[in-house]
Amino acid sequence: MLEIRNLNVYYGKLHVIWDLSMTVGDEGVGLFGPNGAGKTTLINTILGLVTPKGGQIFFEGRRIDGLDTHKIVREGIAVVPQERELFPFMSVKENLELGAAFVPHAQSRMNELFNFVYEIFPVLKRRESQLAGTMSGGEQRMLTIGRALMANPRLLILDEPSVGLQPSIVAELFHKLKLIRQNGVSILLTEQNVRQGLKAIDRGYILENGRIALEGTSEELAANEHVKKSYLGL
Amino acid sequence: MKKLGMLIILAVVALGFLFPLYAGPYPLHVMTTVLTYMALGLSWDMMLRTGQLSFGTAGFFGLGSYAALLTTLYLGLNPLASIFVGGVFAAIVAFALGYAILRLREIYFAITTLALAGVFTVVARNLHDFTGGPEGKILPSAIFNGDPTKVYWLTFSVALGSILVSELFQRTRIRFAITAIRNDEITAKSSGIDIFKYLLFVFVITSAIQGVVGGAYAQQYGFVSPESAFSTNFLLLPIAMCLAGGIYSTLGPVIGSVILGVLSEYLKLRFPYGHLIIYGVIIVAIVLFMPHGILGMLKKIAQKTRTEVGGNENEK
Amino acid sequence: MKNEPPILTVEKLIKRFGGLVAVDNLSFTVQQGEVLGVIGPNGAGKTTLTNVVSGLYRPSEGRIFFQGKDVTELDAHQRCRLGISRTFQLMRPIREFTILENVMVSALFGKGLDLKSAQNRAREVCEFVGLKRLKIPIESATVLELKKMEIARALASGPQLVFLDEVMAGLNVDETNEMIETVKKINASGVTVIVIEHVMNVIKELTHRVIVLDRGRIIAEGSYEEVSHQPEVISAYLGEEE
Amino acid sequence: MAETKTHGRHQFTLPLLAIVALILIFIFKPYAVIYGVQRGSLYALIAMPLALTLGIVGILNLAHGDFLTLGAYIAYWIFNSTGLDPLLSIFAVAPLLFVVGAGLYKITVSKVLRAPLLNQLLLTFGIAMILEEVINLIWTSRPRNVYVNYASASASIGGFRFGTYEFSYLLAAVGVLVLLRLFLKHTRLGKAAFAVGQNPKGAKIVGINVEMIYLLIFSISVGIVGIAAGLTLPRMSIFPLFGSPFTLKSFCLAAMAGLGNLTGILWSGLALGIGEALVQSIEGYSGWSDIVFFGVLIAVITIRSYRGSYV
Amino acid sequence: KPIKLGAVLPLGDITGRQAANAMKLAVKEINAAGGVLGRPLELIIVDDEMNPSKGAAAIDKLATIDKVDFFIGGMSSGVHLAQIPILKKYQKITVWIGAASHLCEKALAGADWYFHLHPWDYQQGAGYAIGWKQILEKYPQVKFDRVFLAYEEGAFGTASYKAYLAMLEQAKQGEGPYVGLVKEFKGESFKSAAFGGGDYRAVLRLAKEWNPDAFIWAGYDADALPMMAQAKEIGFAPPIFIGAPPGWPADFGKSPLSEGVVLYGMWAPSLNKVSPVAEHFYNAYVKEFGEEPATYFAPLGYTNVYFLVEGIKKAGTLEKEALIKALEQVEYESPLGETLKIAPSAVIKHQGFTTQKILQWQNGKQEVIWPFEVQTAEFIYPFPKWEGR
Ligand SMILES: Nc1ncnc2c1ncn2[C@@H]1O[C@H](COP(=O)(O)OP(=O)(O)OP(=O)(O)O)[C@@H](O)[C@H]1O
Ligand SMILES: Nc1ncnc2c1ncn2[C@@H]1O[C@H](COP(=O)(O)OP(=O)(O)OP(=O)(O)O)[C@@H](O)[C@H]1O
Ligand SMILES: [Mg+2]
Ligand SMILES: [Mg+2]
Repeated sequence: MLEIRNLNVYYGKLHVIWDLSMTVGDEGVGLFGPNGAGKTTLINTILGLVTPKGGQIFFEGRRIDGLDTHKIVREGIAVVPQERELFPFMSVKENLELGAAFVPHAQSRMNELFNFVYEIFPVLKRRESQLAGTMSGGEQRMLTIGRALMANPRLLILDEPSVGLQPSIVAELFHKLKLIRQNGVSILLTEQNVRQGLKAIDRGYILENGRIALEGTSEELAANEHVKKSYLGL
Repeated sequence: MKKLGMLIILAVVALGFLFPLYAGPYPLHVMTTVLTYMALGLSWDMMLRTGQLSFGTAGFFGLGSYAALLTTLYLGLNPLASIFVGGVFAAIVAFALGYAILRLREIYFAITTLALAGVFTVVARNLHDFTGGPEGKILPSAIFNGDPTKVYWLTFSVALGSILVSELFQRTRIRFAITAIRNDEITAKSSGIDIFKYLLFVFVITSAIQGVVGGAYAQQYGFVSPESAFSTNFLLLPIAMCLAGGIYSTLGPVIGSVILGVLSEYLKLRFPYGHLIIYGVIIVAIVLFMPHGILGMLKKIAQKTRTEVGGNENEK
Repeated sequence: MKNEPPILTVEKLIKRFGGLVAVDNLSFTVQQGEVLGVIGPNGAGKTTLTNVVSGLYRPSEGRIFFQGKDVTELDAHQRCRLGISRTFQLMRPIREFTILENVMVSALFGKGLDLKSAQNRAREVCEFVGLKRLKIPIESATVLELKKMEIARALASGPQLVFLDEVMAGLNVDETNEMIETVKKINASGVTVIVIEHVMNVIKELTHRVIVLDRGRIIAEGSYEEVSHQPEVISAYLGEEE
Repeated sequence: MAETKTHGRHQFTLPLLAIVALILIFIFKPYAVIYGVQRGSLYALIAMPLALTLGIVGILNLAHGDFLTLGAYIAYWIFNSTGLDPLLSIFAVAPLLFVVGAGLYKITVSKVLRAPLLNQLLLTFGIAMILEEVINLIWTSRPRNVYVNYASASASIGGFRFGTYEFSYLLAAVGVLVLLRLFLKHTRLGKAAFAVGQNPKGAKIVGINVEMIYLLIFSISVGIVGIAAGLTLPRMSIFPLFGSPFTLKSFCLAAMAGLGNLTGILWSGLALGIGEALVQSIEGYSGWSDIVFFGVLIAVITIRSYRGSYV
Repeated sequence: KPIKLGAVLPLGDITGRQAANAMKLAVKEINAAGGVLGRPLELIIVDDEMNPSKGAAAIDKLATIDKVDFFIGGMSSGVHLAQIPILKKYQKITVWIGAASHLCEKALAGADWYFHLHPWDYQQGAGYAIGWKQILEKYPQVKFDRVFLAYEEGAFGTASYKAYLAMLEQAKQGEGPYVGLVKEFKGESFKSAAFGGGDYRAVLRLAKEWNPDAFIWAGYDADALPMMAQAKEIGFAPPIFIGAPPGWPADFGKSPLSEGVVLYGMWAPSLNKVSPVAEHFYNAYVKEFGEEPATYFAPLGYTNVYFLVEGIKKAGTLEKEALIKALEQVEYESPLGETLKIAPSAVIKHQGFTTQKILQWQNGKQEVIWPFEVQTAEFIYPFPKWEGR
């Protein structure tokens, strides 16, 4: 579904992603790593928000690096960005609507998608008309996730979605992600809460200093000593 | 390195100060105008550093003009002293208005300052007996009897003063306060900065500078009228010069005013018809090709050469 | 500890946003030197409480006393200078400044130091929280560095009371542990700390006492062990699993 | 809940007060109301597109009024070379200005959007200068006019005799307002424009072509100015600086209405227009009319800031 | 070695541009005829951009860089006020065709090297009085008792309002040109279209209610046609409708609303019919530049050069004292339809023209009504009704 080949990304002179190759098939893939490893940068590059210096990115066989972000998104990739990127002066409902409005295969299913999102995050339904900018930190996070789900994506990218969510909702979120996964949506997930994250994915990469340090199924990763020590705190 | 910098600065100041000795009246005159815009530009930039886009420059300039000229006219005040009065008057008005308008932000602040300048103009135009109405008032003679050298030195001192104030803003805690306010007022507040106090302070200081510049200008020609004192030239040109030179710095407005000021004069002589078109094109080109102003571009070049020089040293 | 007068007293605090009551008639005290945890569901009013106490919002009703002094009418910068400081859940660095300069701002104005001493203090505080790259621009700082910077800024003003609003959200295990140690050190230096977190480990490790908020009201109070077993807390907040 | 209530009360009291004031003015100075409404609508018509670019593209367009000048000269040129009625020429001028806007956007504006804010100020300052001077070079500073007899037509109702032409400004302003609102509120593109105005990056992420929206909004704005240009030509003299005072007026209206509030611009325009006309009609004090304009503006902006100061 | 003339004009404005053209024309003609004192003329023009400090710097530039022998040119009073201190510094012979404000005159008191060709603002007012008195004699049906003045609120309009007030005050004392002419006077200001105004209906309504014999508006060329259109709109057609802008818009004559409008000016193309110099100038200008001279600053600019050259010829030297003497004696038959002679004004010693002409738009053209020596058409009175226009 998504294939990245020999990707190199720089910020000015700073080399952030080093010759990285990875794939996301019809599965859930985790991307773990310490702060500053380059996870967000990688996601931004996939989305065309950052231009790579070298390498290729394919989505469903089509090359997408070099395309404008909006085109990539319309191809069927939705994202939950780390920095939220909501429309602060629009209502919750409008924010959600916009998630679907510009994606061809989501527009027609708007109602259905609304119900789906409201079911996961009932608070969004209750706050339909509140301005997004006035929501609490966690509520905004939910809204961001909801907005991405509204796009009815084939690949859902989530950049640390659990940050700021209350424990019960985190658990539920990963549970729901698993269901979404089972409905045929591929998932690329970065997460600091590795323990929970592993539950929602099939396979994962450990990204350190812009390079892939480790790769394996979620079971393999959970059993790996390095992962245990640095990421699970065991 | 630092000493060398100091020396260069001193040399430039000395060169500027001694300009009348080696330049003829015409360059002198052009430079006097440039210095006027330089001081205005600096004052505008200082306000901008707090994040507040002010369109009141011409307004306070005009207030200063009127205050200076009228005190000389009616009270017989010494012209030099009257220029000071111009600054004080502008500062007082700014202080009083500041309480009402400094809670405004962004375009609301900008437009309100613009509107205030409009109010000043209407008042100046309609108080016929006191201000001379639309025709304005004229003094029997210009300051220093129009001696261009002394007028230059006067304007030079005003500009130099503005530079010093601007540097003071850059080198003291004021810089931290106003940069923080510009970036994020909530963070600034929470870090203990009294936002209103600083805004008021900067507003009053910059208005005072504008008032002094206005006073000096009025005395230079011994004449004041609403059209000349509140002309949008004194609003838009300094802004353009600052933006072209590079904002949030002392050097930017200085460079911008000198380059654009001299350039416009040169173009005028070179192309009597349509020189303003070329001027406009150059301004557009500056925006497109030097997004951080002339200063930003110079810095970039300097950085490049420095690393190249550094590289050579390493090779040795 | 119990005999000393409380450092913070909140009395019948109400904060409304239009029809929504974010903080609902809240009263509690914080003792000098304690680490208080504030937890509760998303939207419970934790950040709003922080905003009201630190002076960013005026309360709709109620009073706030800090070290026995009524500070309800004071502005945020005045409260900062008195010794209340806070971090921001949605981080708000000053983008044009380096990390060090960001921290200096609060040393300069919160603590009222001159440039030189402010710089020294900022360096000290940065070192204290474990910041290494002090002169980098904000855009190249990592989330961890930004979080640390938030803490450093809160400390540089020399506070008596700090609110740490989700400073450990989004950190991995190692980083969280490091941060917990930092907070312990802060507390050990005599600063009263109010921790807001959704990561229960942190709450468990750090706090002496926990307040659980829901819809702006306290639904439980006590040690972490106590509250975490209360059914209301489990159903409203923790969920079945933990 | 409480908020919506107080909000609702404000929403009724203000217009109510305004209507009472209007009736009073109408009784004492009926012509001031007519003239004020006519002029005010023109202000609003020209200010709306400016507010649109300001709110969505984030550009403080100092060349706004000069597009009006340009449009008027194009209409003038069309009139002189083909004899086409200036009102009909709107159908050519508005699309032409739309294209001009698009071209300028592509060549210049799009390049500044990524640069530091305020650079657009300098850019549009330069553009304004070029436009003014090119027009001056081609047509000289000498004013031009187009005479059509309907522009000075008048009607009488019960002893009132008033000009009818300038009501076209009101029609156009209301028309443009309604269309813009329909566009912004009820079309996908309009919503996208809203979103882009608030968070361009977020807009990209949801699949909005931000560049295209900017281009569209900027060009539409310039195009609307073309409508105003065609409407004013039969009624006003045009000269190279003809449009530039409208730039300032438009900023004022946009600020008075509050960013993003197009309907407010119409109200503000009418209020200021009537205020101006009122003072103009007071014998011996007409010179003070500008002070009403600025005074009302300052008052509204500051009062609003007090109301919204604490959350 | 050429004799150098340094001109300062606003080249971006039609007045300045055409004045500059006319000066070039005059210099070309004179040089073609062999120059003056055997030396060619050289004309150096600097744009003042209508900006006081630029205008002042231009004088410095001409004096020190170009080392000109004389200063000529001029338009705006505001610019000139800034130039006067500089001119005083050099004390070169200066012949000025612009700057009508009495404030300039005041600032020039005692400057004997200064020659001002354009009538001062107060002189214009006085001149009209003379004209109207003669018209009243010739056309007894004309009435000029109640006069309403609508003036633009800037310096230009206000100056003429104040001038009227002062002269009417004088007249009450039984002095000055207005004795016995205007019995009642009323003035009201408006905002000129040139500065973003352009709504005259309030003023026009006031005037209509007051019902004057003559209605005068003192504004700019941009006000001309909208003023007529709005007068028509409210149905205001006074017996005499006078416009007193410094210039007229390009298309004014094409509009039927222009018919019968009286105007004040120093020159009109119709003078060609009665003045050979005017005709020569007009044809030469059109031939040289492919456009019509549209403002009276064109013939004034032409006059500016010729006047100076006549003086030099008469003096036979460039020596200042002698030349001043010579200029005082010059009688130049100008394309403005009158002979230019220097005489003292209220303040300065060397004033040229003192009156403007009274003209009238007829069939899209400006016809001279007064002075009768150069009259080109009969006076249409009263102002034709609006119906059918
Ligand atoms: N705009 C930028 N300019 C310069 N450097 C940047 C920029 N954005 C990120 N970096 C640097 O690139 C590196 C990778 O950052 P990135 O945000 O991709 O990491 P991450 O793995 O997502 O970490 P986090 O957990 O903090 O989100 C970091 O060292 C950061 O300092
Ligand atoms: N300015 C505002 N206008 C309207 N409602 C607001 C505003 N600020 C906060 N709220 C609402 O008040 C409630 C409390 O918000 P607050 O940010 O205090 O929650 P929180 O406890 O910090 O939640 P989180 O854990 O998600 O950060 C939320 O429901 C939020 O939507
Ligand atoms: Mg990241
Ligand atoms: Mg919160």
